Amino acid sequence: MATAAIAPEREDYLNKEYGIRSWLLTVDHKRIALLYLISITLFFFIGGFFALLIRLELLTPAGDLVQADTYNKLFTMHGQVMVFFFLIPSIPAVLGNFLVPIMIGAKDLAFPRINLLSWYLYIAGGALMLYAILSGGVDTGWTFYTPLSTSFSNTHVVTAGLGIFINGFSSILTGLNFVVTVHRMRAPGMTWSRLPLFIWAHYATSIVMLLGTPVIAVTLVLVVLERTLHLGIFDPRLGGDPLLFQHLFWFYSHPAVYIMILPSMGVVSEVMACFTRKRIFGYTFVAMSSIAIAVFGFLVWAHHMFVAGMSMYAALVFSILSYLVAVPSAIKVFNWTATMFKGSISFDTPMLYALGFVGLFTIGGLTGLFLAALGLDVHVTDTYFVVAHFHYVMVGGAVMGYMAGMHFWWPKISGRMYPDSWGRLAALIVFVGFNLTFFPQFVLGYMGMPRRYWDYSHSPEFQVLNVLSTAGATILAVGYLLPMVYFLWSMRYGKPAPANPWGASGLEWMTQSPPTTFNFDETPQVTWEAYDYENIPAPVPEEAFGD
Amino acid sequence: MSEHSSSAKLYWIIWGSLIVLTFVTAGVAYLDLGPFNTIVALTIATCKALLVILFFMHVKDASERLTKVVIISSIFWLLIMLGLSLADFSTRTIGS
Amino acid sequence: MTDSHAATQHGPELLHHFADEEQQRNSASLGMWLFLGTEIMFFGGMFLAYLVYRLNYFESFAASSRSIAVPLGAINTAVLLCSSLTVVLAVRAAQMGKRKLLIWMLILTLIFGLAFLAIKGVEWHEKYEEHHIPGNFMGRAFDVSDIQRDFPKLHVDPQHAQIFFSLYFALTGIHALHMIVGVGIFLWLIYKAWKGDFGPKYYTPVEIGGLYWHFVDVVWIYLFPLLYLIDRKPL
Amino acid sequence: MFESFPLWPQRASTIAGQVDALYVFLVLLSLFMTAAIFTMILIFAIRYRRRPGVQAEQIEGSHKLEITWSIVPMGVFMVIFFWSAIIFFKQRTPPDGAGTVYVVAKQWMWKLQHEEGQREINQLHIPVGKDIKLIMTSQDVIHSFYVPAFRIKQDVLPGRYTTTWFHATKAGTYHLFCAEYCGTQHSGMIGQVVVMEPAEYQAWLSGGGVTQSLAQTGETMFQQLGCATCHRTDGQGRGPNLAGLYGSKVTLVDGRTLTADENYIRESILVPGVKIVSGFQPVMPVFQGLVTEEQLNSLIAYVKSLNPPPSGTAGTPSGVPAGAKLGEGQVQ
Repeated sequence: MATAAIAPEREDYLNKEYGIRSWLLTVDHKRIALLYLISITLFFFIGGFFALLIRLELLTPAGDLVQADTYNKLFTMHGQVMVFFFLIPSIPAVLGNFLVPIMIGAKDLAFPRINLLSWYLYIAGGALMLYAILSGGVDTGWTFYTPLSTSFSNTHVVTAGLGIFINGFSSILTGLNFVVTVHRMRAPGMTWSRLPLFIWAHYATSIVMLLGTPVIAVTLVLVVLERTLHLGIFDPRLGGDPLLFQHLFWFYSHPAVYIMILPSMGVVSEVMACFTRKRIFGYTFVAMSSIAIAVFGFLVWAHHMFVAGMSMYAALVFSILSYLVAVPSAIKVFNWTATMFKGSISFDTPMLYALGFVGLFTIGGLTGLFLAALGLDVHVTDTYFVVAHFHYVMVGGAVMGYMAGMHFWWPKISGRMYPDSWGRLAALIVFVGFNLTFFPQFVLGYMGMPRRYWDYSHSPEFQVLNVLSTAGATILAVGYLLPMVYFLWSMRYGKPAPANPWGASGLEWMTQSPPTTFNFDETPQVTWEAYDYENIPAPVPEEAFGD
Repeated sequence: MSEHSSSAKLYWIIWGSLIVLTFVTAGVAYLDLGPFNTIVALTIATCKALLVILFFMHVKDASERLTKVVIISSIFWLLIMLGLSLADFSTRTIGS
Repeated sequence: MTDSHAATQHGPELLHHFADEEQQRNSASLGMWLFLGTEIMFFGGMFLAYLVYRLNYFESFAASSRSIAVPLGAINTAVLLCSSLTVVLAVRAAQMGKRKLLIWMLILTLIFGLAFLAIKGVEWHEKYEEHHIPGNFMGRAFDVSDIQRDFPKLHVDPQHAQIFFSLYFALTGIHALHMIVGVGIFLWLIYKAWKGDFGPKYYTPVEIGGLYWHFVDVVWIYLFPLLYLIDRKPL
Repeated sequence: MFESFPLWPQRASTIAGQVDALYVFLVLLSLFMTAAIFTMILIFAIRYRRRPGVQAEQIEGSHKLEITWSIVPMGVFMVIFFWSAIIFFKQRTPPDGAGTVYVVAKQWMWKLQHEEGQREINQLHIPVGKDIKLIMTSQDVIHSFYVPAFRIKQDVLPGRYTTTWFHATKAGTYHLFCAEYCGTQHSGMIGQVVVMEPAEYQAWLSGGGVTQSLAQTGETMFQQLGCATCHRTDGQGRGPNLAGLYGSKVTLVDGRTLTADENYIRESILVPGVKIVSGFQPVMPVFQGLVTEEQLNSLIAYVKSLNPPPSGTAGTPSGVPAGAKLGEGQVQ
């Protein structure tokens, strides 16, 4: 097992050219995807490290691990790093960049150089964010609520704000690239109804990136201007209205959660279809529900502000619209479950993560109904209930989807197979650790423990649940470390991957693993419908797996 | 985009009407039209914007349907943001 | 600020990943229109702030807007409209392969753009003189006593006036920033036109640069009435 | 059954029961849906696991099924929406004649002023079985008044009043938390709401060594600041007559009409020029920065006390707190 399996020497995008220039100046969408993979993994572990410190602090009611303002900086930067530098770029920038061109039979994205610029903007934003973290951090909460962020905090709000502002343009340009590529560069025969659902999901995500991100860009510009020049736009003492900031902030930040979850839904649709050997149940409904989520996602933002002092009547409007946006998500979950009916299901690692996604996203979605219910939201908002809800959707949903995607396409990306038994073990650990971490927080939330509390010694009865949660967090951390280990291991020692190890349908499985720089020798002609699994032989088990 | 470039005369006419509309809107502002001042100013501005978009940006003659969809949806999204936010700001004094 | 005229190899050579000319040009224009969509939302955030505060503090907005000269604003709008005309004529010249006309039109656009920025500088300087810059910019504390004196009939609250001027400088400032980027693009277009890169078969960069410029003009078309002509009725 | 391992805080207000009923319904609905999805997945996983020689059967989908599992969730959601909207309306509309407590939130403490004049820090003593309306503002950043036992939460904004109300049903001491992140000691900005039997509350009231009710302090402030010179009760003054102002309809110079609530009175004191009552000149000086939040609360309590007291008790000129019927004993 430990001897390095020698991959047959064949030209592909990895061994085509070597050297730092070939990576830092590449315009090949696959190499840019790998650059993104490395940078977002770095930020994932920074954010994860902050999360562990927070959980350690909450092990005991009294604030005894770190000082109060250090704790405030920890949860602020945990939020900012995870949301802006991991969750939003993760699947679109890594799996999307790698796969969107290949899946539609194109040689590359529509604007390759803008794709590289998008990565450099991400790195510039990330550098500013790291500088803000290292030189003292930010203590305003990831939401930058005013007037705390504009006039009552003396931490690095301007640096972090500019970092996120620049990073916003990275996701705008990624979204722009995807929309133009899907419209303009589909291979002959690849009609809209033959597009893989992964592409539908990324098309919907790009709509949200394009139309939402500029609003937080301008909001952060106004916050930075207000902090430096003492204008009065959001400062009530100078006539401004803090609720205006919250409207502008959440107008982007709620659709941003759909940027995070829609790509994972695309991944799960692909994985579900492949490992049940079946066409996704109700393909058009699942595709249209991605677009519906992206569109309706823009109408519901003020359900984050029900108790913030907005008018009662507007709260009614946003609450009923929030229930409207829950329907497409429910449709997707039902369709995935129905896809398994009469399938021929095998439980490789990607399938385990996909099933985990469906389960946890169901709980995340259902608890969303608690928060959209006005009367209940008054009691549970800003408590650990809402923390548990969004972690179920983001960590249970988006990160599980990301893991499913990484394990499903790793053979195509690296040309190597990873050890599947380790993969399944890690999936199980992540599932158990996740539930142990975040399920107790639902109960904590309804008990009334407010979020962002450094010390809760006034209510020692919360400690039991917090200890469970911290225990879960450590298991989750182990679960996330394992894949990094065996992925790196597989780069060197993994069995060379065949072109189609899972017997999946899709143009990306018809090129070699890893693909050549221009993906296809000649542009493919598509004559089959999406997911025509009756014409694709299931993989013979022993030949497909590494160990 | 436009294979056949329409004659320069059309552009000069459009340009002329834009300049005229500019001085009209500046002039009308000094008249007292009660609540209609803002509405008139905005309609003139929208006419000017349409002239520029349709003729100068070749949206009317050469570009295909997708470009029109992108323009209309961007403007619609702006109206979503303005409209739904106003739902809060305008009704806030009623229910405190 | 970037834009998306990626297909600018020397000469009309087709980029490797496009199937044909048509696909390459349509992609560039679709990319630019999507970028302009994001710009609409970018300015939209400030327009929301403007709308909310104009509804709540109308009189202070009206009085502060009266302190800005309309003639200069109208001339500035006309200058920008002229630059839009020269851009359209430049695109037409490129399509018809008239290289000299193309270069002249691009230079004229540049001159009009710089003229706009100069007039904008004059207006801002005037605001600097009258202490109307919010906060205490370079030691000159914001103060609207002159506006209160000029328009006794309108209730001018210093804080609400400061919000107007904050939005005035934010909107016109970010618009001017977009103008500066536009000037940069047109300098580069002049250089490539002078090198003879554009012709009837390949003029995408001129067209894309033109779209961007027209968009910045359309934003000003709305800024002019919203900032200058809030309420000019005789009091 | 859950005493040692509670699943929800005590129910100590009228609204708590209704919120918990909706919560239990939603928990049951979620358990049912999660169980349904999990068992379906489990059954399909076992029944249709990959076996050699068995091909998957391609199913296109069924519009009928898709329509049903769109309409049915929408219907259930509408039920939840209306149910929760009713509760929300109750939570956001204080009943008339509720006793008032003025809350001033400051970076990392709660300051409370009773109508009878008592002032408290991080403590709120209230009688059981009485509607209490909280009129809250903040001196710096956004805070949030959260009492889990009453199931109420309302952000406290600087620069304006936000209100919430509750009707305590069980005596006891309950947690008071700040629920909106407000800086370093956000987790230290906590307190207690002490709900007492009416008799006990009376003892506490009179034991506090308090001389003046809030309205009386407001009246002295009203005189000191010279408000009385313009706002005369006989209506000849340059300012509008304030008797009966609170809650009445007011028409402004530019024709707009609005009801005079606390926010209107506050804005008219701090920045009078913004809303001038029709028929009056904008001559009132600006008091922004000259009056602290506590003084402002007392002025507003005084203006409210100028209203003819609700029918039943004999009206007396200003000075007697409007909440006279709060406790039988008169506070001297």
